[in-house]
Formats: sequence, structure tokens, C-alpha cells
Amino acid sequence: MIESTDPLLRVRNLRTSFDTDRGVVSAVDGISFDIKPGEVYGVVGESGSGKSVTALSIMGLIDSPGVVEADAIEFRGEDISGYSDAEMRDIRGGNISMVFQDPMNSLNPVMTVGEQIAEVVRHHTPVGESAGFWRELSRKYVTGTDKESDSWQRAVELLDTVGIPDPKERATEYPHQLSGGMRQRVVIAQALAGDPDLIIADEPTTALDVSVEAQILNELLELADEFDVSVLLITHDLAVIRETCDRVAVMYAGELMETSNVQELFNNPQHPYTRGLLQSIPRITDDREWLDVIEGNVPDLINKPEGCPFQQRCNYSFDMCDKPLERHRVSDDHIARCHLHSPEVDTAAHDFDTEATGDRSITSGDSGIIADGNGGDDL
Amino acid sequence: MSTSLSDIVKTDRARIFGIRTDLIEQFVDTLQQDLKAKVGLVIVSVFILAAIFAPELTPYDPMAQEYGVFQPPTLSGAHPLGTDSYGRDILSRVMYGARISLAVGLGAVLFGGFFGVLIGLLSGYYGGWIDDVLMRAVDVMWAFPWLLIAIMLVAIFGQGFWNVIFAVGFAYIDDFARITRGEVLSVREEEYILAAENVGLSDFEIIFEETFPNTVAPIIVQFTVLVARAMLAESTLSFLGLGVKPTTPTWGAMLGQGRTFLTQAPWISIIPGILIMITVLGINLFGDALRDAFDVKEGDEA
Amino acid sequence: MTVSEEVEEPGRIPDDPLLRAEGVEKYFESNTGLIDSVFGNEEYVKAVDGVDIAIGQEETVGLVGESGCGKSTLGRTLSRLYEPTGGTINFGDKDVTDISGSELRSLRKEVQVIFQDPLSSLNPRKTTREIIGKPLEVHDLASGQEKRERVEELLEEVGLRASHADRYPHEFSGGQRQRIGIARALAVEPELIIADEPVSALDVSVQAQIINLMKRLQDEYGLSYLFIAHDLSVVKHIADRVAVMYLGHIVEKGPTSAIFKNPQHPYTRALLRSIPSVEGTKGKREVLLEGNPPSPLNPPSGCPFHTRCPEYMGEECEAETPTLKSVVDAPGEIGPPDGTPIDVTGDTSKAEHTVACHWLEEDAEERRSNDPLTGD
Amino acid sequence: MGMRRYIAKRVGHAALVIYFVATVVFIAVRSIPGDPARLMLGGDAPPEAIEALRQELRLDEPVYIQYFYWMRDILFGDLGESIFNNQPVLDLLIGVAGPTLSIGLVGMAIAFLIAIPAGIVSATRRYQVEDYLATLFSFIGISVPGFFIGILLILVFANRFEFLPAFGYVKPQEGLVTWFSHVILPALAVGVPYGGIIMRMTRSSMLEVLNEDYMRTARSKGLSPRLVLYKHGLQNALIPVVTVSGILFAVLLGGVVSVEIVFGIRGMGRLLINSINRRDFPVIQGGVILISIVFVFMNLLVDLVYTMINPKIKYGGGE
Repeated sequence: MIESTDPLLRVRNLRTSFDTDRGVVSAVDGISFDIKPGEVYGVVGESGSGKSVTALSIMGLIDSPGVVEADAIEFRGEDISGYSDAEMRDIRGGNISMVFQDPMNSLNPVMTVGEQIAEVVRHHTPVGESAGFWRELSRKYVTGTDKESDSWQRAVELLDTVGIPDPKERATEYPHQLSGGMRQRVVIAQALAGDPDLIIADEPTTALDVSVEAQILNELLELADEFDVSVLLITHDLAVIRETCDRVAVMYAGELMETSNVQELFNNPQHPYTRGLLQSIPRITDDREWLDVIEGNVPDLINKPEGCPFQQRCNYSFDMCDKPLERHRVSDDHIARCHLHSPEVDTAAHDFDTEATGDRSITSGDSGIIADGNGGDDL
Repeated sequence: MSTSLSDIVKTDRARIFGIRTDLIEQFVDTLQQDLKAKVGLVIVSVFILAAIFAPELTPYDPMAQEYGVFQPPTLSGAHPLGTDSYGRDILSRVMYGARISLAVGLGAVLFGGFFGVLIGLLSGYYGGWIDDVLMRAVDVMWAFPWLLIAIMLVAIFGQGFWNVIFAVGFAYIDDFARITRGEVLSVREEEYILAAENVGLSDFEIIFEETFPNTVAPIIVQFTVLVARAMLAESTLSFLGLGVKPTTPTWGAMLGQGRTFLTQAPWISIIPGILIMITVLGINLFGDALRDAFDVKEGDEA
Repeated sequence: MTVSEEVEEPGRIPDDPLLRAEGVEKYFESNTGLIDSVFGNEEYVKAVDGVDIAIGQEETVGLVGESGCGKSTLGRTLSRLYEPTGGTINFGDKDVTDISGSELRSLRKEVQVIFQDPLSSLNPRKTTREIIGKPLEVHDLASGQEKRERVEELLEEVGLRASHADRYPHEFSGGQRQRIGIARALAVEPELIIADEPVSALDVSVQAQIINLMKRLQDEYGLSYLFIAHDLSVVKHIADRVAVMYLGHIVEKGPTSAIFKNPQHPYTRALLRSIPSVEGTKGKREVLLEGNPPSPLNPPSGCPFHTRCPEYMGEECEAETPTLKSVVDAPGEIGPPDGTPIDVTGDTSKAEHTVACHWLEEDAEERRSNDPLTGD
Repeated sequence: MGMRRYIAKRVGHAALVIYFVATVVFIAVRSIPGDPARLMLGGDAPPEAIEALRQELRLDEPVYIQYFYWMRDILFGDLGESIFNNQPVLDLLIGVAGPTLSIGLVGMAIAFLIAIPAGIVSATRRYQVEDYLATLFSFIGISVPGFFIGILLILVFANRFEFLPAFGYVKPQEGLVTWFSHVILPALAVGVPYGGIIMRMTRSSMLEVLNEDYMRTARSKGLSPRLVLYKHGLQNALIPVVTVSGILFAVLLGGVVSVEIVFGIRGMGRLLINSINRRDFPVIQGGVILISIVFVFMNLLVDLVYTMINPKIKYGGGE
């Protein structure tokens, strides 16, 4: 298990909104979570739940008309939420790097993969090669990258590390010459090139086949371990979360509904949304004739309902659901944002019991409202 | 279930124009918000009105050589834009000139657009050897710049209104064919075309009911861009003496004739020149607003 | 050697199938330039390369495989959206391989397709009413007031409201759009619906809605489905029989229970193993399939899977393309061949569970000792 | 598709197009109503002269023989003789190529040098002063005919300030500075309309590139905005610009011909216009074919540049 040291990344009350013609879209609506060193932290959510926007907000990559506000985004104890773009540039790629969803579009089609990795090496590691503007331009358009240089050698080495055969040769090729799986390996190599402490992987395998997905996920996790990097893994696929993450946050309509360590989330989900999601997944091992379904659609992010965003689709909704949500501790490492867990609510009276999740039993946690700023607590 | 009248009107409008109604609404929005669009619309309107009502509005006979030569423009005087070397009223002449510009601009682009869109639709939809043959033909057309076609036509058949329309319009067949074909190719990737086939629609229905309406926005934008370019082409031909007829008042010809008196009476050249500029600018602004509203990529021209 | 018992259960090969295709091929030319054809430089992508498949009345056949394996192409060829390059397709007792014109149009009334991308498969310039009404019009099923009512009925049948009829596709969510696609397919009251990855583009919670809807409609209308998917767990849930495709070939097919409980082809087994699961304890997936499928432009010789096969046995695999052979199912776990596969007869047309792999000819002991999936 | 194959295909393609152009010109001249020879020489020409011309043009032979000779002659560079002064057409055309090429090439250079940087600045400084200035330039470019720009330039630079020559052309052999001073004004008149279009193209292409995923990736790597733009964006943005620059050579050509008239330069345009007035068909035919050849070859050149900046073609993988 993970030692409970100071969090590597601490996000408090992050809100990201976009001013559009139709109104203000609250893509991310007040989320807080911590990522510990060495941890693989999962954020799971359906499309439009705000999980990618969360990643881009942390990286400072949200452009106008997007507005990012946060009480704190602390990286290794330092609040980076107020950093200028120039200050963020050292963080990006050097301390926190990203792996994007579609490896075809996220790699530059007119640059060799080697150069795309080597430039990260030059910018963020002490190889002693100039990464100044004119020097870099002349590398791109005039001289080409020096194949003897340390940064290039390092790029080749990284390609080898991520399991690309003939890395020397492959480094000189262009993205379109590689297969989808290979491209995503290149993207991972690129993310590792700056010796980061945290990799944010945004749906890294969604564009790939299952067989390739397994290869890429394994590679990513092994490397994270080897390089001692934490991973923030964003996905819509609960199964991917289960097999890769230590802790997980379930996101819905821009808010975190439930956070827990992975084991407990799957064995003992405590939010009706999480339960519904788990039950609607078809499985190889089950023989149900009908799948359980969450009726309805995700709410409009412009006019979100007061209180719980899930209330209209929830089987358990009751008169408290339009009150502002609070965080309730279910167990040590497990928090749910649902009024059913309020101390004053009799859970049994709402039929919210163990039956709903088959043989999964709810551990009686010390339910209680958690005050803000309680270090280490998520949501 | 009841359908409101406005719903029906909306649907019908969409069907008639083959444009999604929100495209029209979007354009109206753009018109209201965008200064560029407003300026463009005003210029285009003034130009079209002047052209249509030239016979009613012109103070003098554009051909009459009786008002004294080289009278400079005086806004308060009898000849606000002055007179030319033959003593003809320039204001009347430029208003008639607008008619030629408009007729050639629209005529040439309609001509090129009709054949080009047809070629593009067939070529893009059927692909294979039909595409090969049609696009090679378009390549040959394109290797003849419009000016060369005009030169050959004038050399063979002499000057004339229809020759100008044909020469200029012919050159736009390839523009329209390429842009339509490109759009059709991307629309053809969409599953709704397969779905239409699956429903049992004929090729004809699929091409004209399902495909064409989805390619229409960039074609409209191209249309305005090329009307502007056709007017420039007409003025160039007239300037070179290859245009409609030497005696007909056209802006290009007036400019060309006035060139001899540049130092003596610069307004004879400059007035039609500025008018060409303003009108073409107006159409371009208008086209640009359309492009913004329809969100068409300029790369589509390629 | 056991002979399979005659049991009345889903998964049996239909005696009198609704659709029967034999040796279906679909090749695409990869270069169509004038100059290339002049110099004879044409290359073919063998997207579908000799496939036999049958779909019975009210049956659901699942077709699974990785992207680019040709499953969508097969679906489109069977529905005659694509013209087959070779083989025969029979619908009912009619040969529909080469039909065109009005005959093809009447086939469209029997066979409908649901597409993968619910946005792309609906014309953005048409209202829902026009989209669903068009098939009624084309096949002279209803017009005027009757058509209006039928469209609204269909909308309600698929879980939308009649008031949705005058909206445009972009005004709906992904799941709702897919419902419109289903309503359009349903409009002509077809016998067979070919569903090409109908839920792949949807969110998890919406996937379940659509799958349940499709099952309900099957019961109500007595539909047959060819359900194409890359997700085995979805197929498990809806299909009676499953066919696994790799690089244009069907490598294994059989009743759903047989495929999932006793998969015999190394590819099927590897694929099953690589499915991420939401159950059990946390653990990494085994990587059994290295690399990517080879290009169909230049497919490997012999068994198409030999380049990635964890049970590659040597020259034989490269030399000869294995044909589908019948196996008899015995109970067993996923993966290990506890029930020894036995070559029954040469006649595979009635066989329940068939596999195309050279291993089938080998001794079971021999195979087990070579099997990386047995866990030794 | 590999680069060699792509280029071979393009060269073959160009040859085919030129062949068809020659054929079309042949058909066009043969389809002149009436007797071309009479038409060329005018109504009152003596019958012997008409007959001589008919023989010279092989009008008395069957059409396919005429076609054969026509193609053979073109292949050997024999474009006939001018009816007006009996000089070989090829010599006439070569004689006027210098000024036309000078104006066209310098004009193109001016267009690219102004338009591409302006387009980039305009896209990156969207809705700021720089963008509006660049957009104004491009709108003037696409709205003003080259000959009118020429006239304005003469009025301003030649007539008013008198520091640049308004008329004529001087060969570069007679002094580069004099050559340039004669070429610069017409080249500007030709280059501004062409540059206007290129600038708009660059701007919109750049705007599109700015939205690409790989630009976000580049930012996520911690590169400075300048580096992201010029190292990761520029080449991608130029790919469609290069394509269009070839398609729009026709705009350039229209400019060159009319601008030659304005500046009184004895170039290709002037020769062609004069030949039309004199009904000097052989010169017109030759001119049309030669310009088409140059046109096709310029585009071939554009294709080569395209292969250089688009690695998908250079290293295979289709267009």
C-alpha cells in the first residue's frame, strides 16, 4: 500500500467554466482530491462529466473563454494555481506530463518521433544542449536533430524502454508510419522524457483495441513504477480503473460523487450513481437477461439542478436531494457525496441497502460530514 | 400531436433551400453582430439596386457625347462624377457599367457553378473511373487559365457578352467541381449516406436529396467569392479590350480608356477603379460573413 | 468421441436459416488511379476473405473482432450495401448475391442496418420525422396522415416522445440518436437487422439502455440480429451464437456458451483473456496478443493469425490456411482445453461449434503442453 | 505511396495534361467557322495568298494528318511562323518571356514575403490591431484588380514623386538596379492581389492548426508559445497554402498581362493582345500552349515543394 505522506498533488475546490452563447457551462464544479506519491489515481466518468477538463485545468491548458478557479492546486506543497504561463512551462512536461487519448492526432505529423521526444529531454533535463528558440528552429528547419546528441540518444533509449523494436530506426520515422499501439508508446515515452513526478493520462487506450489496450496499460504502469511516477488516469471504463488504480474518484456532471480505494469501490459502492454504473456494465461472467439501466440522460451543464446533479436519474431520490451536497465518510478511505449517508437519514428507509449490490455489503463507516480543508480527504 | 405553423415553415424552408434552418439563423445572427457583414450587405445592396434600376435612375444618356469634355467631378454640379474625354456623363456610365459587372459576375458563376457542381457530385459520389475521367477533364480545363480561354474565344469569335460569360465561367467549373467533389467525398464517409442506401433510396435521390444539401454551405461561400473574382476578371478583360464591346460602358473599359488622360483627367480612370474596388470588397465582405456563419474552412478551396 | 445431443436451446444452428452466406468475399482496390490501372498496379485489400455464416429466424448472431478485421465490411456486404466480390448470399429461399434495382429495393424492406455512429448515421439536414418517414415512403408503406402517425408510434416504441419528431439530430443526445436509428430500421418491419457496433459510441449507462431496447424489440417483432461488436461482454449478453473474425476470416464460431466457456481458437482465447473486468481482485491483464493485426493489404500466408499466435506451432501454420472444423463441446473453464477438441466430421454445415486452427489435428496432450494459457 | 512514385505520377500527369491542352487548341482552331486562312488574312486578301496559307497550315489535308503534323511540330518546338511578320513563333515568344517572367516571379516573391508572415501574425494576434491591418491588406488585395493598382502606383511613385520609372523594361544584363527599378512597380501590382489570397489562406490554415491536438501536446511539454507556433505549427499550416498557391497561378497570370499593358512593357501579354488584334493565329496558339506548359510546370514545382513539406508523401502513407 501507499505510505501516507504529503500528497504529491492536492486540488481544492477546482471550478472550470466556459462562457458560451447559451450561458455559462460549469464543466468542473468544485472538485477536490489528493494524489499521493507513487500512486495510480483514477478518475472515471461518462462523456461530458468534466474529467478531461479537470486534467487540462491542472496543467493550465484551458484557453479563453474557459475560466479556471481553485482554492488551491498544490504540487509538492506549492500552490501552482496562480502561476504565470512562463512558470507553468517548467511544470508542464518536466514535473507533470500528459498522455492524450488519440495518439494519431496528439503527435505532430511533420516531426520525427525521435525529435518530439528529444525536445522534451532538452527542455526539462540537464543534458546541456541549448533549447533556445532559434537553436530549436534551426534544428527543425535547417540542421535537423544531431543524431549523436545526448537528447537524441536519450529519446532512442526511451523508445527502447517503452518496448519499441529497432528504436534507432523508429526514432527517425514520422507518426503516420507507426501503428496505433506504437504511436501511443511514443506518446508515453514522450511523457517520461522530462523525468516527471506525475503523468496525467487522459483516456490513453480509448482509441485502441482491447488487445493493444492491455499492452499499453501494462507498459504505462510498469514504467510508472520503474520511474517512480504517480499517474492520474482518466477513463470512462471502470474495468480499466479496477485493474490499474489504487484509488478512484467517480465523476458526474462536473462533480465528484464518490472517492474510495479501488477495492472498496468495486466491492462496496456507496453512491447510487456508482452502483447504477457498475450494474449497467455487461459482463462475461453474468447471465442476467436484462441489464440494469440508469434511465435518462446526463443533465445540461448550463442549468444544473440545485443540489445533487444525479437526482433526476436516481432511484433513491428523496426530499433532501435538492439541498447542497456534503461529503460523507463511509470508511477510512471512502467518501460519498450523497444525502443518503447523512447521519440524520435512515438509509434502510430508502431501500438503499446491501440488496442493491448483490453480495456486496456496506461496511458501517463512521458516517459524518467532513469539514473542508481536512488534509488528505478527497471530493 | 400538433405541429405549430412555425415548425412547418421551418421544415419547409430547410427543404427548399436544402440548408439547415439554423444555418440561416446563424447567418442572420452574424449579420446583426458583425460590422463586416453589415458593410458588405449595404455595398452589395446599393450595387444591385443601382444596376437593376440604372435606366430609371441615371440622369443622362450614358452614350450621349454632349456634356462638355473633361469636366471634373463636382458633388454639387450637374455632373457629380464629371465627364470623360467624349463629354459623356460618368455617373450615368458607371451605373450602366454596374449592370455588365453584375450580369457577367452572376452569369459566369452560375454557368461555372452548374457544370462544376454537377461534375463534382457525380465524380465524388461514384468515384472509380467516372471520377478519373471527369477529374482529368477538369485538370485540362484548369490548365487553361481563364485569360487564355478568353483570348482564344475573342480571337476566334470576336468580342461579345456571352463570350465573356463563357470564358470567365468556364474557368470556374474546375473550382466548383473540386470543392463539391471534396465535400461529397467527406459527406460520403458519413454513415447517413449508407443509411439512405439501406432505406432503399435511388442513386439520384441519394445524390440530390441526401448529399447535395450537406455540401451546399461551402458552395454558397465559393459562389460569392467567385462572383467577386468574376467581376475582377470582367474588368480585366474590358480593360484589355477583350470584353463585351468597346462602346458599352463597363468599368474596366472606362478605366482603360481613361488611362491615356491619367495626368490630365485622372478621375476618368480612378472613379471606375474605385467602384470596382468597393463593389468587389463588399461582395468579399459578404462572402466572408457567410463563411464565418457557415464555419467553412478556407482550406476547402484546395 | 461424443456426438452432440439434440437439444432445444438457443445456439443451435438453424435448420432453415433466414440468411445464409457462403464463401463471401469482399475485396477493395487500394489504388484506383488511371495510371495505376494502366500499369496494372492494383492492389487488393481482402477485407472479407471467404466467410460462411447463417442467421436463423429470431436469432441473434454476434460477430466480434478487433478493428480492421472486416466485421463491418461483412455486415455491409451481407446487407448488400457493398457488392460482394465472391461467394453467395441467400435470404430466405432467394439468392440475393447479384440482385439490383427493384429486387434490391425489396430486400431493403427485409434487411435493415443500424450504424455505429448515431450522429453520423442521421442526415443533419433532416428532421426526425423525415428520417423515419423516408423508408415508409420509399416502400409505399404509409403516406400522409398515416405516415405521421406511424412515425410518432415508432418514436414511442423506441422510447422517445412523439413531440421529438420535428427536431433535428443535433438536438438529441447520443443514446436518443441511436434510438432514432433503430426506429428508422424498424419502420419497414424488417426480418433481419444488421447492427454494426450499435453501442460502441455510447456511454456505459446508455449502452445498457440500448441493448435492453434491442432485446425487447426482438421479442416483440420477432427480429433476427447480426450484432457486430468489438466488445465480447456486450455480445455475450445479447447473442445466441457468436462468430469470431480475424483479418477477413471467421476463425471460430459456435453457440455463445461454447465460445465463452470453451473457446478453442488461440485468438478467441487470447481475446477473452484481454477483456478488462469489473469483478474479482485487482490485477493486471495478461498480454497474450503482442503487436497489432497485420495489414489486410498484405496478409500473412497460411493461418492469418500465425504472426501473433501464442500457440504458434511452426511451418504448418505458415504453409496452409486452416479450414473450419467441428469440435464437440465439453464443459470447461475459459482457456484451458479440458474438453479435448475432437475433429468430428468433414461436414461442418450442421456443426455447432467450429474452429479454424491446425491444433485441432493434434493430440490433446501435445496441445496442452504447448499451451501458454494453461497456467504452467 | 513513396515519394518517387508520387513524383513519377505527377510528371506523367503533367505530360498528359499538356498533351490534352495541345489537342484542345488544335480542335479550337479547326472549329473556327469558315475558312481559317481567309479569316486570318482578312476578307480582301488575294486568293493565292489564302491558298498558300491553307497549304502552310495543311488545311487541305485530312484532319488526322493535320493532327499528326501538329503534334510532331509541337514536339520539336516548331510553333509555326507569325502571319504578321513571318518570324518563327517560338523566337517571338522567347523574346518576350524575359519581362513577363521577371514581373511574375518578382511579384510572386513579394506576395509570399508579405503574405505568409502577415497571415501568421494575423492568426496569432486574432482580433488585435495586427490582425485588422493584415486583414485590410488582404481584402484590398482580393478586391482590387492588378491594373488599377498599377495605375495608382504610376500616379504616386512615377508621376508624383518621380523616383521610379513608369514605363518600359530593362534587361537584367544592363544593370540589376535599373532592372529592378523597372520591375518593382509592375511586380507589386501583380503581387498584391495574389498575396491577398495567400494571406487569407495562411491565416485560416494557421487558425486551424492552432486548434489541433498536437499543438496542445506541444504546450503540455512546456514549450514556449513562440516555439509551439513556429516549430510545431508553421510547417503544418503551410501544407494547404502550398497547394492553393499553385491553383491560383491563374490570378497571377491575369495580373501580369494587364499590368504589362499599364506599364507599357513588351511582354507575353502585350504580344498576345496585339496578335489578337492582328488575327495572328499561330502566335496566339503558340502563346496559349507555352503559357499552359509553364502553368503546368509551375504546378509540378508546387507539387515537389509539397512532397518536401508533407512527410506523408515523402515517406509513404498516402495523401
